[in-house]
Amino acid sequence: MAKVVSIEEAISHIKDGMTIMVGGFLSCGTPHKLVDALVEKGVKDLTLICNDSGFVDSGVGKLIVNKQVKKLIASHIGTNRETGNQMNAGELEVVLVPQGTLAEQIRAAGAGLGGILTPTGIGTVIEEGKQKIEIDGKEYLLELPLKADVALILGHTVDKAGNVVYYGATRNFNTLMATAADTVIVEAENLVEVGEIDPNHVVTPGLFIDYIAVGGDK
Amino acid sequence: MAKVVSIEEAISHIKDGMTIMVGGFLSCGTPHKLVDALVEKGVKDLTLICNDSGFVDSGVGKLIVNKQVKKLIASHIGTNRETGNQMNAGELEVVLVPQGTLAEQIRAAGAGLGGILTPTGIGTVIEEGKQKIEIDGKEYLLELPLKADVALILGHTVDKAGNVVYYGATRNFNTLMATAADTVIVEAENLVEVGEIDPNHVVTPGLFIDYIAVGGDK
Amino acid sequence: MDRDKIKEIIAKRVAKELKDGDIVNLGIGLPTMVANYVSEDVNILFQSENGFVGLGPAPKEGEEDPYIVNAGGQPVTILPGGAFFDSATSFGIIRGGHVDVTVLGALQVDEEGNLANWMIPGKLVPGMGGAMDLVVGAKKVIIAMEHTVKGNHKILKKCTLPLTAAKQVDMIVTEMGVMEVTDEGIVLKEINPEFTVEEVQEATEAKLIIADDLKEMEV
Amino acid sequence: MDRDKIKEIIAKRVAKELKDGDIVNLGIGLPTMVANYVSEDVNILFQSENGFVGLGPAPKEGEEDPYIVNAGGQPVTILPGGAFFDSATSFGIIRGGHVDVTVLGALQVDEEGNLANWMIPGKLVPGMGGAMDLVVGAKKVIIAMEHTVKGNHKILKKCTLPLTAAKQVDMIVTEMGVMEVTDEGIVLKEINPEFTVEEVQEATEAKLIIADDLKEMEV
Repeated sequence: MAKVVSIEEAISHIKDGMTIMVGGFLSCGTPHKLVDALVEKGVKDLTLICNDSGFVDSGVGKLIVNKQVKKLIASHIGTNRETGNQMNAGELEVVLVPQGTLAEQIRAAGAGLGGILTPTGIGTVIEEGKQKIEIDGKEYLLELPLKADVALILGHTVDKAGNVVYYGATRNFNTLMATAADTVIVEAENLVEVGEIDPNHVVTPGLFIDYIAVGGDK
Repeated sequence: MAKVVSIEEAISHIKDGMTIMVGGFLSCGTPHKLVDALVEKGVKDLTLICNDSGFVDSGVGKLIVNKQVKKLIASHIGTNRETGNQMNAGELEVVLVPQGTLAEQIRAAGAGLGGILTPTGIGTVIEEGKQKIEIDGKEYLLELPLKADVALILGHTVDKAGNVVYYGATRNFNTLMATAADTVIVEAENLVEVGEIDPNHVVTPGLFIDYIAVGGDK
Repeated sequence: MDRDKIKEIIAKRVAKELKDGDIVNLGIGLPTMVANYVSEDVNILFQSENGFVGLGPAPKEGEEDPYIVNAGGQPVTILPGGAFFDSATSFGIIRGGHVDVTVLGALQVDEEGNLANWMIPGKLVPGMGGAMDLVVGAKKVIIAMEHTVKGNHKILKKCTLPLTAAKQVDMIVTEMGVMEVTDEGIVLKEINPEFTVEEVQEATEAKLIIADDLKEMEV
Repeated sequence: MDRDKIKEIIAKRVAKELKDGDIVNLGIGLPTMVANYVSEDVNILFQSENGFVGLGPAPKEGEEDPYIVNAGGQPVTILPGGAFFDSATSFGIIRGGHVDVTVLGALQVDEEGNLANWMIPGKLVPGMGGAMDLVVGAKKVIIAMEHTVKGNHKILKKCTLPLTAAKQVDMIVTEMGVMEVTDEGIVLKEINPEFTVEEVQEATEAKLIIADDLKEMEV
């Protein structure tokens, strides 16, 4: 069950060499306080699963700049020149994944599916090394689940049972990552008492959350 | 774009021999006015996709009793003795599907996936006729998407743009079926103006809805 | 023992298996009774596969909400901190391993951990509902049932009815005792003092392994 | 023509392809400009793949909300009737065929309808973002781009760069004209009166099929 902790205690669960997922889309919906604390702590050799690699001065991009990431799985790296530089220098392994496929892979891990068939990537380099399956005369790629040791997500309003409500375009990968990691940490912009969130409005049920770290500010 | 119509006009889109999906779980979350109108109209030879076959006197069970269904795809038929009777008499074809698989098959159709791999049903009769795929030493069944011509769903609060908010345990298959049919009809218990639903609270975006039929009462 | 007493013994003993913080799904019938015997200092989050977590007790008469019902269609309540969701999310929770314990009834269970509880060919075909997903997905599968049915064995060497799932059962709780399914077979861990080991074996088709530290079942 | 004028011509012409009630996803850059030229009596629902539908115009200065941004990270607004959702839902909408039209730029497009717009090996590897899903999932794929780049062809017999998707492009709109991709090849349907058919062909590596009813491009 969800436990309210400090930002520091929350990120103490992230160790060198772990695979982490971080929510956000070009830094919108990224749990910035958790990421900043991780940068400060300097945990290294991380495998990072994220929609994109953010910016050199914002979001997960800081982890790249600080050379804490050895492998990145993302759909877009064009907004952070350091990602490309490290990739070209052979310092950072980058796996580019179509955004919709990345979403389904994370969802599949959280939902106990062994994989999903997508038409996305057929006829492109994305096919390489993957099983192709034909259904009713149409080809699909078999894409496998993506799990993590720890997921860091951002919640707009979070109750002490871990139920999360999001705001605006911040949901993106947060809802999915909340289901697909052994340990899930939500940075709560607003922490409220149990019972304050209408059960009809909950987007991520508290059962998925292990730690609630109080953030605040945008 | 969604259009507000009468119950009668809404069901005029359902013709003999069509495949229809109807939301609800033991009649909870079933669009009763739409189903009752369909019973009255007597459209026949339907393929019905639903969680269960309801009760003889409530929900989709009435369609069974009225012999309008030639094929049923569902996870449970134990609450409607007429379903078993017609099945045993060879009058009704019944395909039983594990509930979680049914949910994913409908979701897959709506999300453009060619199928999903599930561990559910491995080692049981559910395997029959299906492709088995081994991932990391574990066996999965490849389950294919399920689409319909028309989906009938129940919404608690619906705005005139078709955005739907649900109440209580009525979501069940409604959210999924809304994505997986050529024509989607929502029975609105409460119809409100555009702008009255907070975009952060919308569960089914209006883009999925073709017709809004005004219901009322539980 | 009368059947109400039998059910009470089983439900009480299963309740002791639930640990603070567990997410639990209870099947229809006897398993539902387990909720009544959970100790007050143990905080359990009950999941209802029709679409919510935070399942509370039945409402007072007159306060039923037709839209807040359990997977058996019975009026229930939702506790503060609960959440409603759709069937894809509900079974994502179940299949994804987010449910700690599921408690289900059985027609048959065998020494390999196979379970049959969804149909009797030619007689009763209610369908599997969510049972196949629950048994495959939950971290721990507990079968809660009467040890025999009309004098016939239910705990078998090999199930004869169509399976719900293969090799997924972890524990069997009956009015006679508590059994664990292991790679070696079914181990009798606790016995109801009203029965002898011989009586339990006689009521069981599978050959029981008697635990070295066989305990008295807390009833 | 200066580049602003070129972009305006392209965006204006693409806007005419959008029909009342369409659900449309516009790529970053030139495609985003299309929204500015949609006729007021045509009601379009714009989808933003980062997580909402009902994308409205940029907010007034000082009214930006950092949490309401488009897929390029620029502040935007959400119109009444819009809805926020997560990336699985967003790409379910896209992949599931619920988007009527997507408008994207291209590095290369060819006569089979292949598209390359996500990387130049050894030079530029921004990643595909949502483009691969959009091109595969949208009912109609319109490429909106300048006809050539630094005098080099972009409309080819066969793409040489890594593909975004195979055989998915339906229409190409440039400052020179409007082309449809058919099983027979690329058909020039409309031409900008500032150019001759010969000039358009010269700027195009693929052999153009000139429509019998070649029209003047409305610019």
